[in-house]
Amino acid sequence: MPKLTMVQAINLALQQEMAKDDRVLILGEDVGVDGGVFRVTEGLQDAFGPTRVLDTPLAESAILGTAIGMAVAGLRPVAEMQFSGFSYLMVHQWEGNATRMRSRTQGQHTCPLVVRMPYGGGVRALEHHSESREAVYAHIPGGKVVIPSGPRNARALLVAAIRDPDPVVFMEPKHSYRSFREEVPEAEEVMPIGQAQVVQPGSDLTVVAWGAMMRPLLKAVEQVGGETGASIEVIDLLTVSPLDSATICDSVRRTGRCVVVQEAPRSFGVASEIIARLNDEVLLYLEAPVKRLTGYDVVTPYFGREKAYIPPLPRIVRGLRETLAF
Amino acid sequence: MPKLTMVQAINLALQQEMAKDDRVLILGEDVGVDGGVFRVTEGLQDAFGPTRVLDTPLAESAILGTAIGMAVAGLRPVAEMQFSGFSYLMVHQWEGNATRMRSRTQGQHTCPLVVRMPYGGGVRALEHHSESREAVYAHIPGGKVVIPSGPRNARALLVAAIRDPDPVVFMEPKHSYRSFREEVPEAEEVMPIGQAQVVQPGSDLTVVAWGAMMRPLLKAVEQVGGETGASIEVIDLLTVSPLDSATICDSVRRTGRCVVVQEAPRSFGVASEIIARLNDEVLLYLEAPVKRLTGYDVVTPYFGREKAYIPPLPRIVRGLRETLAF
Amino acid sequence: MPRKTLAEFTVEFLQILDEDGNFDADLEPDLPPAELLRLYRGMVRARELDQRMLKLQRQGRIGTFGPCTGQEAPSAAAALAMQKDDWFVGAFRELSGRLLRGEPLTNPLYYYNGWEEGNVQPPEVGRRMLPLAVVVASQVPQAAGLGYAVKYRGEQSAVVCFLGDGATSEGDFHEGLNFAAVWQAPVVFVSQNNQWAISIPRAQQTRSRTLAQKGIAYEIPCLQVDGNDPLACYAAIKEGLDRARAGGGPTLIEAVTYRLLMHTTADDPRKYRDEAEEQEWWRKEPLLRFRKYLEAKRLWDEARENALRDEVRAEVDAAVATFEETAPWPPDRPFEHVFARSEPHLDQQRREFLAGLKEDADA
Amino acid sequence: MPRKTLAEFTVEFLQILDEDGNFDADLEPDLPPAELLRLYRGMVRARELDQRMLKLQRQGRIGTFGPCTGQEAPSAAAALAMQKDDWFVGAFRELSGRLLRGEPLTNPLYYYNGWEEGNVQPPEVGRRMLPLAVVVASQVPQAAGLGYAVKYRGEQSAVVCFLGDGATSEGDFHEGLNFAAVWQAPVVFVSQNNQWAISIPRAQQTRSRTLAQKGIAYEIPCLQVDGNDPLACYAAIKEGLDRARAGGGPTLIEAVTYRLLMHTTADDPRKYRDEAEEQEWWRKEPLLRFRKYLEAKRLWDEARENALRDEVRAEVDAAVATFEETAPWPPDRPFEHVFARSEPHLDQQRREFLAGLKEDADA
Ligand SMILES: Cc1ncc(C[n+]2csc(CCOP(=O)(O)OP(=O)(O)O)c2C)c(N)n1
Ligand SMILES: Cc1ncc(C[n+]2csc(CCOP(=O)(O)OP(=O)(O)O)c2C)c(N)n1
Ligand SMILES: [Mg+2]
Ligand SMILES: [Mg+2]
Repeated sequence: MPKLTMVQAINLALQQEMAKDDRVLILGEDVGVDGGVFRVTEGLQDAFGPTRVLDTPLAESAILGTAIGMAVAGLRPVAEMQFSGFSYLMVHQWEGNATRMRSRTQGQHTCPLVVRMPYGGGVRALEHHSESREAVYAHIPGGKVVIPSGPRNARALLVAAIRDPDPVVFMEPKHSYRSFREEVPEAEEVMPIGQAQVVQPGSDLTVVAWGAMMRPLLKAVEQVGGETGASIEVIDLLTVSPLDSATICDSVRRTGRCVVVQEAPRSFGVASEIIARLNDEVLLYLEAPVKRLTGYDVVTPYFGREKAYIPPLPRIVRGLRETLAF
Repeated sequence: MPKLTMVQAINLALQQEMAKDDRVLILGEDVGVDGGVFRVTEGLQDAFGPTRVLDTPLAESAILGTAIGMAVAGLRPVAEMQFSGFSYLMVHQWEGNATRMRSRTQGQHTCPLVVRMPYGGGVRALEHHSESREAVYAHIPGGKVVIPSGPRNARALLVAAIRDPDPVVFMEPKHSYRSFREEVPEAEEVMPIGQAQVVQPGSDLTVVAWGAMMRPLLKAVEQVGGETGASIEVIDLLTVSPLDSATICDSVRRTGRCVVVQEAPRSFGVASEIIARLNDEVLLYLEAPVKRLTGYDVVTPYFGREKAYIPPLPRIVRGLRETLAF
Repeated sequence: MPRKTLAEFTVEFLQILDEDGNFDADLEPDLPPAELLRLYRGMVRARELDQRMLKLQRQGRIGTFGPCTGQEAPSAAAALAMQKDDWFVGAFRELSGRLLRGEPLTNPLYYYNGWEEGNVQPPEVGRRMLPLAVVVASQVPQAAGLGYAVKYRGEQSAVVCFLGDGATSEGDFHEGLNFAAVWQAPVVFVSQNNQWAISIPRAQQTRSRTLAQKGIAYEIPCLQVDGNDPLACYAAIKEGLDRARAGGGPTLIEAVTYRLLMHTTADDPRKYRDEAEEQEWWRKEPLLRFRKYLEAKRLWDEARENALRDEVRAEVDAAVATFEETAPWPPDRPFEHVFARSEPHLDQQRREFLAGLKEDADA
Repeated sequence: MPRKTLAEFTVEFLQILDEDGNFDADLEPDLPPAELLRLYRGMVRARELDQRMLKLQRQGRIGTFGPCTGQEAPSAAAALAMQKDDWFVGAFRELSGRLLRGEPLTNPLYYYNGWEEGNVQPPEVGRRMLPLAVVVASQVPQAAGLGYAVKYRGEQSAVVCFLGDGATSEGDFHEGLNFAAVWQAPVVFVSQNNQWAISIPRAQQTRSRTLAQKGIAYEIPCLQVDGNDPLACYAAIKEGLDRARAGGGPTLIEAVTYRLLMHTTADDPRKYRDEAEEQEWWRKEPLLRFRKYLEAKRLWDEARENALRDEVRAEVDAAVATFEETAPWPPDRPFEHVFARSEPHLDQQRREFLAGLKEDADA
């Protein structure tokens, strides 16, 4: 199996789905000739031509708005927002149309499309290029929010997202775009949307994360597990909405303790919903408060001061220790 | 004291602040000659002229975008979104500019403005006119989200919002616009932003709500209190963000039980954050899971089927009973 | 090197049938009598349903509703000019066009009674029609996307997209027209300039002399037409559709018309405009004018008019009866169409909902 | 009733100084020598800082940065044409104008090193200048709002707002220009058409022959100028500002220029454009051209050029030294400027942050 970066793995998913289904097309800023500012769509315009890989004018609302039209007409557009920080320009098309087309017409029209967007910090980028705001999309009914954590699941989840009959926001942790490789099979692989994955079983503590937070979390788990001998169960959310509470609750029912690591600001984030679900289902099993290790509720700092704001490894380590010791 | 509807009370706040401070101006769709589609700004253009009460073209992003320019230039604009359902068109100006101007320039430029918007259901309105999505704004750092529940606090909080040195989203529960009156003093009254209010003390159960949910909640509390003899503490959030966790946690520390009533869809909403804060601070005092009585995670139904989706009185009653009996 | 002229543009106006029934035989479109009568009938059906819905709303039998009276010409003309496979994308004042495309009279009643079922069309109608667009101008980029899709598929079909005058101020109008132009998408954009966006008069909406000239920004052919003249509307939209099918890309048409009634039933025009202005426009309204034309062509007379009105009123009566006899659809249906397949949390919430339903609904 | 013409529009082009140094004495603006030299010096300072930042970025001493080389004329000319109380609203390629307005050379270094402090200007500069606008076109409605505010206050001041060619596709461009026109706000909008929006060439961005003609949509006077000709830029912006101050409302200027380097240091233009095209534009670049003009006017020569370059390079050296000697500002400063007054949850989070800081920062 070839070892691919996440960028390459996503490219593979796009390429294979396009080869298989000519309803799939790509549109966005610089996705064609340039291959995307992160090179995610590299080579696809050469392979499929400029009518299937569209370099659009600079207008996010129209990128989603036209994709909605295409989807209603039976195509399967994959729209790219150059950065999630510019996706707010299309929120009204998402909230007002993409997520409602099915319910509005009771299924007569549907909106099977994917909006890909790199999100998150840690790459020393300019303002608006480092945010993590998955909670905004997660709260809006009628759409799904998927966040892969590595090359292999990115590929398999994107295939699922493209085939999904409903609109999906696919948020790509840009910090993980090239920072590591994984073996990704050439042959088709699809992972179900809406299912979290237990990536490591354990019995003393449940830790949950998604996207770029998975890597430091796994390191912290290794370190704290080594130090304390604790058996730590690690859950990769993969889909943020609909949230797979069953997997999380089942785990915490066994472990009694839980830490959630989230890059986004703390308040009104995804971690809060996880805590609410635990409250609903397994409150009486909790032996310690669920700990949120998150970004702070400040305006995302410019990169000169960003590093300590995104939960760094030592904070995660401290958090795991504290929760184990509670 | 005159008895005013919420519409009249908000009008009074605007009128008095405009009379006092000529930096205050109003802009939005139909806010001038028409006095607003809900008549909230009625008479203000006559009183202050069309340069202070501006009927703008139909463009939400420019309404906030120009208000940002005005605020930076030292004015105190109060922008109206005709319905919160159309506020998504300006989210990028809110997220990208209004909430960041202060941090971006380290305080050299600031953005003291208010965005008023009627929100919520129960008025048999067309699609997009009934949503409750305060959580979207609450999650974005650098801005405040205020939601009054009655004429008197609406007036006092709006005065505070206009004088606040930072941008405030002021969400008005349109269901409460005219459905009841309260005595509102002619003389200035200001309530602090960021403080929840204990509207009724109690020792057996804490219930929390905001906006239009306060009225059915108070009824339910009366009913269940009467039935069971339980002493129920009622908290009106008033400010959704920054969330006044101290008041809620202090209460639940005493009562051990909590119900949150929320009009918005359940997942990733404000109630989840309240639960997360309780988890952080008072988990060990909880004698029952915190109950969320909320809208469902469906696309807001058209009004023909809306009534049972917004937590109706009987659901609230059941929820209180269940939590007391847990 | 003095200043030199780089580009010149003109904006034209088209009227074929004036308010007194005079018409320009040179410009008159070549429509067979049956089609002319279909057009008239379509406008009359919309007018009658509109007027009835107004009454129903006042009686509390339907909810808030936005009347279309006076604006019957542009979308009816579009429906006539369109082919079966063309996409119809409306804003919210295209009742005549929708009915001519085959929407049942009951649908608007269901819709304005707060039921999504009012958006479900008979399959052959719905397959190429989008539901009302409430988020102003958000349909404009969607229409560009539909246009791209039919072109991508090599279809000969095109798209007609309606919007209001106020809608031209929204960013989505701009972005959608720009995309359509860059893609040379086969879309005819028709802005129904009914002079008002709720209480905002046309002149306060934008400073441009015409709305048509906004097409210049995208190098889109543009034209202003008398929007109460069904013949001019037809000719202009037909020309746009022909251009689109021939690969000539989008067109922008400004149809100058008037919203004779309130914005919606929740609105009171007396707050912001004079009755005199309305009266003036009643003189120019499209049904009267088109009737004169048909009479001049000896296709119409008083007797036929009375027969048509009776027939249409009976149709509307029957639709209202069907509507009022329709049992409300299952209350838990909103759980059904969130996603194609349900999800565990929705199943759970649905059970919760159904368990309390009787008690809750009675409250 | 044939089609009749409703409106006619023309779009003009202005060049005063061509790429070979020829100039039109009739159109030449009446600028005293000291001002001409200030303009040149301003462009040179921007060029030198730009080139230095490129090196610093390559050496990892600052972060991603978007060079302005080749685009020095429009914003420098604006700074010259503006008065002290006018607002300067940039996109992100107005280094020359910012420096001429008084921004210290250190600010861009701080900014591109990821410190908000790079946006803090000396008070007399900052009071009428907005920081870089990264969300493309979002500054356009803000400029209209600033324009409204100065007009509301009865000031004689105006606003100059820059944007790119790509920015004209965003809805915010459209909405902002429309508001400015309706309000007759005193704003001069300058679109720096540098032919590219990252990899998208101007012709793919929009189908209009010019960007200037987009002003027609709002009935805004519009003009295309040679954006590498500082005299034409000055004359056009001055004309716009005069109009604005006289109550004539906004102006749209398209300044035709070229982004000689990469979009940002993260970009590789070889992916999407030929070096030959770049070479052609190097011939037309503004510094060379303006130097020829100054020489023709006997205001400049080789010796003065060398002296200026030496002086500016020393200034840049000093700025870089100051920048590199500046200790990073307190790490917890982001907690300070969320709101005017802190809030309990922020105080608590700040304590949490500071408690772990040493360990976290070392990681
Ligand atoms: C984005 C958005 N903003 C505001 C509204 C509220 N609203 C509904 S219709 C309307 C006026 C529309 O004017 P116009 O486009 O001229 O259409 P008309 O109603 O005259 O047919 C407004 C402001 C809305 N539906 N969508
Ligand atoms: C709203 C938004 N979308 C996308 C981006 C990413 N982006 C940054 S600059 C740019 C191109 C801008 O082109 P243009 O307006 O021509 O300005 P130029 O870079 O050529 O100066 C893009 C797409 C952004 N910053 N903001
Ligand atoms: Mg209108
Ligand atoms: Mg450019």
